Amino acid sequence: MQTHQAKRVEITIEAVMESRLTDALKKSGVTGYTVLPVLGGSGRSGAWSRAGQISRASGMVQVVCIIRPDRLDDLLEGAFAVVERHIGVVTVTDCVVLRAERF
Amino acid sequence: MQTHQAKRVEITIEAVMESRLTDALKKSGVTGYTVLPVLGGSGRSGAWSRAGQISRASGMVQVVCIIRPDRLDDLLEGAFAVVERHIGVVTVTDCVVLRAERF
Amino acid sequence: MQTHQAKRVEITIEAVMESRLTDALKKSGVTGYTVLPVLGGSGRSGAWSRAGQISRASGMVQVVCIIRPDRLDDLLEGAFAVVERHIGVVTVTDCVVLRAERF
Amino acid sequence: MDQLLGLAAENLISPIILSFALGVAASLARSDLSIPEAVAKGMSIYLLFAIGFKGGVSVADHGIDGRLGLALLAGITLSFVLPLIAFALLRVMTRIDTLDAAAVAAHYGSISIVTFVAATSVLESQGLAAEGYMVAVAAAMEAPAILSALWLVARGGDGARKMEPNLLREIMLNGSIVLLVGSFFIGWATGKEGLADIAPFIVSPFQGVLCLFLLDMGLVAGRGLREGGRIMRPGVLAFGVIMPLIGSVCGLGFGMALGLSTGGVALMMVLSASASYIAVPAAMRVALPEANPSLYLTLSLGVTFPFNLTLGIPLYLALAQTVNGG
Amino acid sequence: MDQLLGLAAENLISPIILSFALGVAASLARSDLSIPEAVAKGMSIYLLFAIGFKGGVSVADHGIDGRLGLALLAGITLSFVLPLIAFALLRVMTRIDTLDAAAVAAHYGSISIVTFVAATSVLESQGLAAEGYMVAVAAAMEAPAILSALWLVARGGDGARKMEPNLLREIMLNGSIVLLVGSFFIGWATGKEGLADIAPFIVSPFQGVLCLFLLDMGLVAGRGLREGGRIMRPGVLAFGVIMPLIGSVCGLGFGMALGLSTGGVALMMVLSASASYIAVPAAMRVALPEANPSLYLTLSLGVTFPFNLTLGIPLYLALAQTVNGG
Amino acid sequence: MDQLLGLAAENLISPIILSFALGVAASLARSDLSIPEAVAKGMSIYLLFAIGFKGGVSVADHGIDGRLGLALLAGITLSFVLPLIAFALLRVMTRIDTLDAAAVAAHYGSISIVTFVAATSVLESQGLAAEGYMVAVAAAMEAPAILSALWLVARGGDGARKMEPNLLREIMLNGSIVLLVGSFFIGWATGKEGLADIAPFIVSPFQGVLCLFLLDMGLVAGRGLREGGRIMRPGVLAFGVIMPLIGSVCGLGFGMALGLSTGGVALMMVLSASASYIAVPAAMRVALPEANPSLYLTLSLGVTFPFNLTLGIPLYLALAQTVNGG
Ligand SMILES: Nc1ncnc2c1ncn2[C@@H]1O[C@H](COP(=O)(O)O)[C@@H](O)[C@H]1O
Ligand SMILES: Nc1ncnc2c1ncn2[C@@H]1O[C@H](COP(=O)(O)O)[C@@H](O)[C@H]1O
Ligand SMILES: Nc1ncnc2c1ncn2[C@@H]1O[C@H](COP(=O)(O)O)[C@@H](O)[C@H]1O
Ligand code: NA
Ligand code: NA
Ligand code: NA
Repeated sequence: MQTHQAKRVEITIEAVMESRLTDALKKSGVTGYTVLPVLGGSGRSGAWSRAGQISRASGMVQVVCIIRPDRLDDLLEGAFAVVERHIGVVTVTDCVVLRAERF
Repeated sequence: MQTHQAKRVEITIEAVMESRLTDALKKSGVTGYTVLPVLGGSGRSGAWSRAGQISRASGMVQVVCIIRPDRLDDLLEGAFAVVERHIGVVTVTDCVVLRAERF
Repeated sequence: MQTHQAKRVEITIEAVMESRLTDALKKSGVTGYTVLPVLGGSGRSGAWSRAGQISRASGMVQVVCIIRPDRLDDLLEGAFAVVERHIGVVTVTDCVVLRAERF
Repeated sequence: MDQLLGLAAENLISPIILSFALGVAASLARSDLSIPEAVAKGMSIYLLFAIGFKGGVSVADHGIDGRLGLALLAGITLSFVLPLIAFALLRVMTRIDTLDAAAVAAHYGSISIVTFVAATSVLESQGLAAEGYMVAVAAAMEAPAILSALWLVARGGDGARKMEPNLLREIMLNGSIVLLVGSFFIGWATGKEGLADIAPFIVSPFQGVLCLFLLDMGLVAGRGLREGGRIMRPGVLAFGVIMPLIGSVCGLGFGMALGLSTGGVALMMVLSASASYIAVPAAMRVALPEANPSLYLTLSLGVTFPFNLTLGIPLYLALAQTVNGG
Repeated sequence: MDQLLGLAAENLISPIILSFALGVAASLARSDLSIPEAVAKGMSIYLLFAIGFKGGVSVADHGIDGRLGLALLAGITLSFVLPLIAFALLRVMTRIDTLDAAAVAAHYGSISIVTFVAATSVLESQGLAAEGYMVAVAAAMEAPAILSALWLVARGGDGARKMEPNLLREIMLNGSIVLLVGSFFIGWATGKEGLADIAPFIVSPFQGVLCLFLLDMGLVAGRGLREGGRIMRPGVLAFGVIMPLIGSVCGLGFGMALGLSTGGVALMMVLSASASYIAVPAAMRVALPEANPSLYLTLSLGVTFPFNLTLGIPLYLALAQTVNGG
Repeated sequence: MDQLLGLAAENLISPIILSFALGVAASLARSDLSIPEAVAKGMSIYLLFAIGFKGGVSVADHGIDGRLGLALLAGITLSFVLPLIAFALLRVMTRIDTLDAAAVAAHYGSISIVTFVAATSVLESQGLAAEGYMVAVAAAMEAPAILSALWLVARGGDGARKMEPNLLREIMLNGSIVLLVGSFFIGWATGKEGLADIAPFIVSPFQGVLCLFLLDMGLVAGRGLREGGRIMRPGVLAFGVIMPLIGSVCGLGFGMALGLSTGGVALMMVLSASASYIAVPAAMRVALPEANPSLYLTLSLGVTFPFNLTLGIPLYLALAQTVNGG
């Protein structure tokens, strides 16, 4: 099948920052994104788990964004401005997509 | 450790289509797949979120399928027949796996 | 933006094994990991789904770990000791990260 | 008329309606108030189980009358026919295309069980009884409308489109139909004794659960209005109010012809007037994925549902009382 | 005998059993009806809390009698011994290998708290009292069977297999044991006054919640039967029915020896007859991952659980009444 | 004094407190007992809805008195001022830096609605009435403290830090405030009649739901203590106990000045003494992400919350009774 090069950006960030991040992504020109729930994790700021949480304060989500390679820098700059002061992880992977006209 | 080349196919699709997609995957010869929940997202057809959904109609899931590289074309053809008319995103990434005999 | 090479290891494993796996990861020197919920899946041991599960016995989770490439072998050895006798899938993908000092 | 206004006013300041209004207001104000998906689904399972069970107990109690079969037939007929009316109306009143019109029409042939539940509690507060088997009629009306819509599309020339395999089974055995019918039979089989066992669960707290459920529906409806508001052109909006009125009149006719009690006639009107927002949207995503979900969900959940909940139910009840006596 | 049949029939058409049957039927028919995992877990927490609390209150109320210690000991002994019987039976009746047989055996030594809860409500509807501390016995019986199974495997020559570190602590402190024992002590400490505060939550709606919970268990059991059906060979199936009978007889012996009330004897029988489907499967996945989960889950949840729920409980109760009087 | 001890003892062996203790114990013992996030959130929605609604009904019932406005003003003032006191105290008693101190201070100016709910049920069990509008005061006290904290940080020289856009709207319209205020108005509008409809849902099972909710809070608090225990230096720990006492005295002053009933004064004390663990932590993560969440969450949820729940509430009540009479 006809496939096209793209970048897959995955940003794990606190749930309270989700809408700020997605706003920044939209501003940087992405056409879409997907948000996955996160159950728990561990990092320099310790371990946490979603079980029994009643507060939004300590949960995280993972925002996945597929983009055309030439848009990567804009996206990373926009995302970084949001993520910078916050805990969280940003990874970028090469991938190929079907239906490139969507991105 | 001994690792082997493989392809990681990730398909984000409406929850109502999940069983149709996995049936198609099985028909195309995959030996397994994993389904992840999706909390929300945004694309050409607008933004949505799982909060408060009582209907299955608007939720999405992400189906992940690890396969031997030589099976990729079969899989994509099978998946595409299901995804074609529906909203959703398909990405393919190169990866390596342990225990290749499983795929 | 300044990015750095890294490896993204994704391990899909039974929920009952989660803490054993993350303990092994920590012992192998990882600085963090993220746990994603899994809704269902299918493999050689049949299909399962999270709907209506009252037992922890049959659920799975996906543990994602981003590491510096030179730590990969340690991690895989540690993880493999846990995963070996259990059902589950391990994949490794090349990726780039922001803020490499974190890993 | 006075009585109608009184009933409407009383209805409007009930905890149920105000909870719905709170949900709409919160989401229009972009509050982050939300009810977890699992809890919302849990409450809908509770409501379906309770309403089905109580319907079954009432049939066990009053004996089954010959009208059950006829009422089911009437419901199925309405569900098949109402989409045709809705479709014609949409083509006249709005500019939306065949596909979207058919998808919307399917929603109006089918039913909203929460509207039905809300109507039941208005009836109860008025001391009006209704045939217990009306929940079975509700279940029977869920699916046929989908077939009408698919036929409307097929007829429209898009002949290549064939019925998705499995879709029919999926529709007929969708969770809410199975639960409603199943608990109806359980209630029927166990009768008053069974009810006594579980009444503190399915009867006493029912109204309260309904409040929280409607709070959630308000949140979802408000979100839909916020995002789908732009596509709600005047013609579309008007359809969302006129179609339930037409539906209710059809329901009135069938209910009278069957000789149902006044409560039963009112419920038949409510079923005909209400629009699906669970079973049909899911079926449409499978069968007509190109149809626009914002359109049908916003219309059904954001326009017709609130209309029925606030003004429709008292109106249909008043009409049933006027025409049928009681 | 007549009385037994009457009791069985009455039991069979209760909302509880019919809800379970609805779940099985829905999932065999491949309906998409499902209860969200979080809601199912929430209901199980509710049931454990309520049953533990009520047991504690009953102990506070009737005073503790010297038999509590003996009853705990009896339970622990049964939990250690029953897997040995089950294992031997499996080796005779079926062809499954040592590992699978040990894993299955562990389930039958341990207990199913939902079966216990269902039996309690049958006792209540019959006006039969039972020792409140039976919930503590239930908690004590959860874990020992796992150790027996591990011993059976180790003995089988696979000597290299050493106990997973932490496993013992995990088993002893698994959520359901902690909740059951904890709420038992809370009920004991707060007594009737504590119960009065929360009775409208843990007593009145209990039966209704149990219905929805059993609906979910039916859905899960049905799914298991659909997928694990093939491995249910006749010998295995027969084991799933014979083993609870053997277990119940052992329970009868211990209960009589202890001089428990008729209700207490019946509950001891139910505990011995029932098979775990929460704690033990989780432990087996950690300790014996090569054993086949479809086998033990389908057997425990798809065969023995429904058998006990429908026929077993009335039978054990009738036996206890015959032998113990009352 | 005797009465105080009696009240404290009675409070300590209530199902509510013991459920919390069970949660703490289970998580310190590393049991895997846990309540699904969705269920915990569902229970908190239930509690907010019920407490808001009942407050509104009580206002509808007793009429609104001129003090409502003043009480709201008092609450807002307390919420603005208490963080300044807390901040000063932290700088004196501990070595934590400006940022962390400001973040902690915000929590102590704001309120914990569950502490408020627990106090309400102690009042009820003592037969003491309180002004229904205290729930509105609770809602009004949630947010101002956040602004004080941000001002403390800005003043501290970090001038570049500007208010996050949207944060103010997010804080004012956060889910718990909207639900509390919304259900308060619904209760007010529908009054006793509305309450009669849904009392079996929001009144009778309330205490029981509170038990399970506190079980979950205990689990979360215990987890926090296990992981955040190291940073709980003596000075910090002492602050977690002294600050609520100071807060309660401020609340006492305002309550007396307003001429509230004894119950009302006690609730004002409880609000001032309690520390937020939902709204403020979320706001801090957005506005002051560099502040350490383990510190403020462990302090608020692991130290101050249990202190208030066990000793604080009876103490504040006894004080209110001594000073105010009643
Ligand atoms: N190396 C890593 N791999 C995967 N996820 C990580 C990693 N480090 C941190 N995270 C995630 O990011 C969250 C915050 O990390 P930190 O900022 O290091 O406290 C953690 O709770 C994890 O969910
Ligand atoms: N560029 C993208 N990156 C990640 N997910 C996307 C992207 N575009 C669309 N999606 C996902 O696919 C869903 C449907 O997209 P669409 O068909 O564009 O409306 C969205 O709700 C997202 O969850
Ligand atoms: N090829 C695959 N791709 C993605 N996930 C898989 C694959 N094979 C197995 N899995 C996951 O691993 C679980 C156990 O697989 P197995 O050990 O083959 O039974 C399945 O339920 C899936 O969630
Ligand atoms: Na209709
Ligand atoms: Na047993
Ligand atoms: Na305070």
